[in-house]
Amino acid sequence: MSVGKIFKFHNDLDTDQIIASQYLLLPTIDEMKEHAFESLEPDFAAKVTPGDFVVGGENFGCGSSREQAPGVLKALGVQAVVAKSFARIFYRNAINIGLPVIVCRELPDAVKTGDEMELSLTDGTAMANGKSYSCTRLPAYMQQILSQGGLIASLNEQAH
Amino acid sequence: MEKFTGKVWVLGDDIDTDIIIPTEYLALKTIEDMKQYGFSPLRPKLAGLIEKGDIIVAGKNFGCGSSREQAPEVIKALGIRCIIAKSFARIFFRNSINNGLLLMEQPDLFDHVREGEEITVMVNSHVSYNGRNYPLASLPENLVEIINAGGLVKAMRVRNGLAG
Amino acid sequence: MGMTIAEKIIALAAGVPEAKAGDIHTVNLDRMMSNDGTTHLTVDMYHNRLKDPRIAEPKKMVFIVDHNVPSDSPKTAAAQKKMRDFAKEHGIDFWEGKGVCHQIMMEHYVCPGELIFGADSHTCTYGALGAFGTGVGCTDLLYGMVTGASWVLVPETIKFNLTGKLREGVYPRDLMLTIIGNISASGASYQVMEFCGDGAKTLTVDDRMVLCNLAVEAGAKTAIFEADEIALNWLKERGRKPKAVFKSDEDAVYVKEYTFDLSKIEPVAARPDFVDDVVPAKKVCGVRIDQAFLGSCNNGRIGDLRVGASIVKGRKISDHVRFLVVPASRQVYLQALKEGLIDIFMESGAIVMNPNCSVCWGSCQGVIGENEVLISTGTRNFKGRAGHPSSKVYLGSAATVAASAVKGEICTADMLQD
Amino acid sequence: MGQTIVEKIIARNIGAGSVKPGDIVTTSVDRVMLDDIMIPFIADKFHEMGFSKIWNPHKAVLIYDHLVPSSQLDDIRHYKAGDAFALKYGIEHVHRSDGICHQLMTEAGYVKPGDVVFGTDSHTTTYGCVGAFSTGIGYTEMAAILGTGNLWVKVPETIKIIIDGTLPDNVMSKDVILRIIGDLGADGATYRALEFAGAAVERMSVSSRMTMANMAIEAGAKCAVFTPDEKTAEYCGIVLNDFQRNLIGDKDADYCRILTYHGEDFVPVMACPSQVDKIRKVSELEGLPVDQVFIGSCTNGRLEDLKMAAKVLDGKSVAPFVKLIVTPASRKVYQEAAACGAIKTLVEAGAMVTHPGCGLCCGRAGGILCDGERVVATNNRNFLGRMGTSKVEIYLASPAVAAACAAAGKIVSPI
Repeated sequence: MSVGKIFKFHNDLDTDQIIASQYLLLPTIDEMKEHAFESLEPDFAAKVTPGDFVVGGENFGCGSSREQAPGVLKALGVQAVVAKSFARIFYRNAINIGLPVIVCRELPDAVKTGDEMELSLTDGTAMANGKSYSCTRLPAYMQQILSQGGLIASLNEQAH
Repeated sequence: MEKFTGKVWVLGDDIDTDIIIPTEYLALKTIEDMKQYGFSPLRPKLAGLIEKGDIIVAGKNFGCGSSREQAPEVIKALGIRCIIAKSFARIFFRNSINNGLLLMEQPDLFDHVREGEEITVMVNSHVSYNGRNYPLASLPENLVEIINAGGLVKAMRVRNGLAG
Repeated sequence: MGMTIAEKIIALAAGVPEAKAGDIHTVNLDRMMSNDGTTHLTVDMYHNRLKDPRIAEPKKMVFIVDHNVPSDSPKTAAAQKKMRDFAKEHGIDFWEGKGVCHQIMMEHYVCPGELIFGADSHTCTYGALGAFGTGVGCTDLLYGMVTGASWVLVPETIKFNLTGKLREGVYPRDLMLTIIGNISASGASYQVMEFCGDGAKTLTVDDRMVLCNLAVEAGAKTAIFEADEIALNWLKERGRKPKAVFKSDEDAVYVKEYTFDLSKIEPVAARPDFVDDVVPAKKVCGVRIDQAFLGSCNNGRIGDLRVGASIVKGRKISDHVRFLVVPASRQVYLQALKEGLIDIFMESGAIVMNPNCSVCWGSCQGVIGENEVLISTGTRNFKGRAGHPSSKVYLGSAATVAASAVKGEICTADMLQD
Repeated sequence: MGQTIVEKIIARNIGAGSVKPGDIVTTSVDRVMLDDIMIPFIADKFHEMGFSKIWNPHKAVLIYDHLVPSSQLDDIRHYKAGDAFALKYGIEHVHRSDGICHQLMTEAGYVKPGDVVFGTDSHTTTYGCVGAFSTGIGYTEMAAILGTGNLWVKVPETIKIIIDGTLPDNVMSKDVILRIIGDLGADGATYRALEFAGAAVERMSVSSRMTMANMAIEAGAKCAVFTPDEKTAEYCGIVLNDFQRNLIGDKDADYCRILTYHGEDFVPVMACPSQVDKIRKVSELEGLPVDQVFIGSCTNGRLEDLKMAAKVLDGKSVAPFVKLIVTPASRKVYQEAAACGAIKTLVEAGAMVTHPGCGLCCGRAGGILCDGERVVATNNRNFLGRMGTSKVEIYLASPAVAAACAAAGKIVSPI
């Protein structure tokens, strides 16, 4: 995988901050994505480039079940979300739509917004600021969904 | 006597205030914020096309509907020099005069003029278009006073001893 | 080895004799609920991304329009229309403007022993009846709709042993906020919160809903009570029968145990912007408020309205406060109407809306402005949740919210003077 | 020579023996109504004009209704602007969530027969239901009134509309005014006053008259007036004085036009998209599917309207997949409708009953629709895009027709 910029967020980062309720009923994810992280980083959508990373602390993505949250990050080209821990619905949703979510205990405290990092999903390692960090590997079942490109892709596989 | 020439936008009968500026935009902070939505229910692109000095020609009952003064203000902010219609709804008429937006009634021009062409207006006298003159009536005296003062706000400022 | 209630429900749904924490099972879903927060996306994916679009069992599906009701924009209306048209075409149960989805599910569908997915995080509410309800995203919901099944990672269970009884003026909401403040917003991540003990017996089904509903605010996958006599009577009154009634085995494995003495619980409030920033309500008294909200799937039931009405009766809402009262469902509304509560709220100067999510979800109805403060019985107080990013939300009980609406600043009910 | 009602009101107001159409006179204003959409603009203009006090704060009424409950962040800015203005200049009559401005102005006793009243909303014509001269103005003129207490008016010509006989049971005053607007045209009464009289009008409740006065603006009228009678006195909680009792259009008054209708000739009608004067009989429109029904507004959100809707829907259900939204006109209406059981009947039938306010009628929230949807509504305007996109079809009707359509899921005549 390639090198990307880091956007770092706080502990207990909730889904309302990723995408606020008032945008959820917009017709498409593409229309919503402009508003990602609006309350915290109004320029996020303009600044993020495909391949960048979102890094969080504990309990990333807590709150609602809105799949629009991982959806807008994927639509903006975020390569992966790396956090110390994830809220479960966000985690599940991200895998279901094929957005890698990586648990890494040490990296988040060692990086800041603007730093660069690199991630290897197969090795389960991340590199940032010249240091290597090991990440928790996904259970095989989830790994499979992710590698198929998400849940719909796996559903369409079954339709063969 | 005032004389000017401008490009014409032709609108129909009963152009209501919800068409001129829909309610959903009325609570925007300024007229400048609102003006891009002018005429959007009827002609979404119109606001972007109007240029300073253009003239609206319309049919009967222009400005019917609500008392929203944002309607004439939006039209004025879009750069419209004046509106010539077969007739105007009364609240809109008052609001326009109070804001110094010139309105004139003319019964025949609407049936002949084509959008995009130019007309020349001689205020209180006539409109010239395609070689023909269409007569214009004079405004009542009390309205001329408000217009001469530069609108109601300025008239009140003078009354209150402030610079107009 | 023994199993917890949650493990038993999953085992039954998976058709296996035993399920234990950490296993991944394919389960048959008993029901799926989807609301207007995401259904338009599910419908789009159904039409545009599936090779073989089909619905396993339309009768398992329930669609509920509750988030933006009545609709506030053409875009909202279009999203809801998409949902309505799909329900009509496929024979899916469809509710619109009849209440908050979880309240409707509890009133009309949920049965003990069922495994239910809802495309809303507060689906964990259904544990109040001994069902396993959990929130999922719209892709998961779509998968479930197409196949009738899904995968579940069997969660560990935390035991919450409740003892004693809540004192007068202290409510289940105070209890649950206290628990969340105690274990933190991620204190039950991926886990089940199982409530049991003598204290649990003092709680009605409505009370239990308050506890289960907020479990997701501690990160839990779900929360659950044993379907005891109280739950089964409640179910019977509504003409439904359980799928299965489970108790946790004596030797079931719990990852952790907590004990909470209900008699020691005090009125509390969660401060902005985190649900686990819980302090005694007295500590935030005096904060000037602009709006108060009594409603939501957490606290918009008849008991909550009774508490609120008893406080505002004969009083007037403070001039500078907008007090929104939004019953959780049509049933709740009609009961409140019958008991004269609606009239009490109207007389006090409150704004009484039709049943819906209202400002709890914070997108349109009752949205609050720059630097404004809301005290709410809703589920969340995240930054900007109720409107402007600079606005603040405090969470409190129905009593605290109603008292604050009268006083114009946060206060507890006992501080109101006539 | 005789005088019309409006001429009598204006003449008395300016202390003249008589006035005639076309006269331009300066009135002393008895009451003004300021609404939430316009208040920030009024305040700005007031300050720009250099005023430092309101001529008589007691005569100003500030009402939040279009933006209640809030649905966008901008709404809050309007509340704050209103609160600040009221505090600074001593406006005591402030209603923050009590209902629609035009309902409150008469219901709460701010307007009496014979008054001259202006409001920053076009449906200010409503107060003619109690025999007041009232009309809508812009925010600049409102600012000028607040500073001076005066406003110039051109005395309007009057069109007299006589409705004799009795209306059929399934006809409401809404059907009457819609038909009249259809006959006059959307500009048929521009600059003019409408004066209603006749046996059918005398039999009408004040509420029914409000519906008609309210919609006069849809024919372009400056105002619409009814002669105050005992019903008016009771509604206003007053005993009529000689002047008020005498607000009758004289036989020899100079009317620019007189229309006479027979009550028995009226049938349920609708205004079709997207002009209020595009009137068709309901019987000619039957069968058109309906997605939503709205019962409410300053036109038809009163107790008798809700009772009528409840009567039609009693024991019935709103058709599947159809939304029925009921927005009472005021807090008082809501409470009375709850007390008499109308709210219960409506909710049991499947209605969503919202808090009193302008709701869907003003198009900011309260049930906005999308492309391809059709709504039957009891309010006053069906303009293009008023309730959502330009591709929403709005049919205006009486509460009886609207309720029947909700139950049927399509356009039908009330029984």
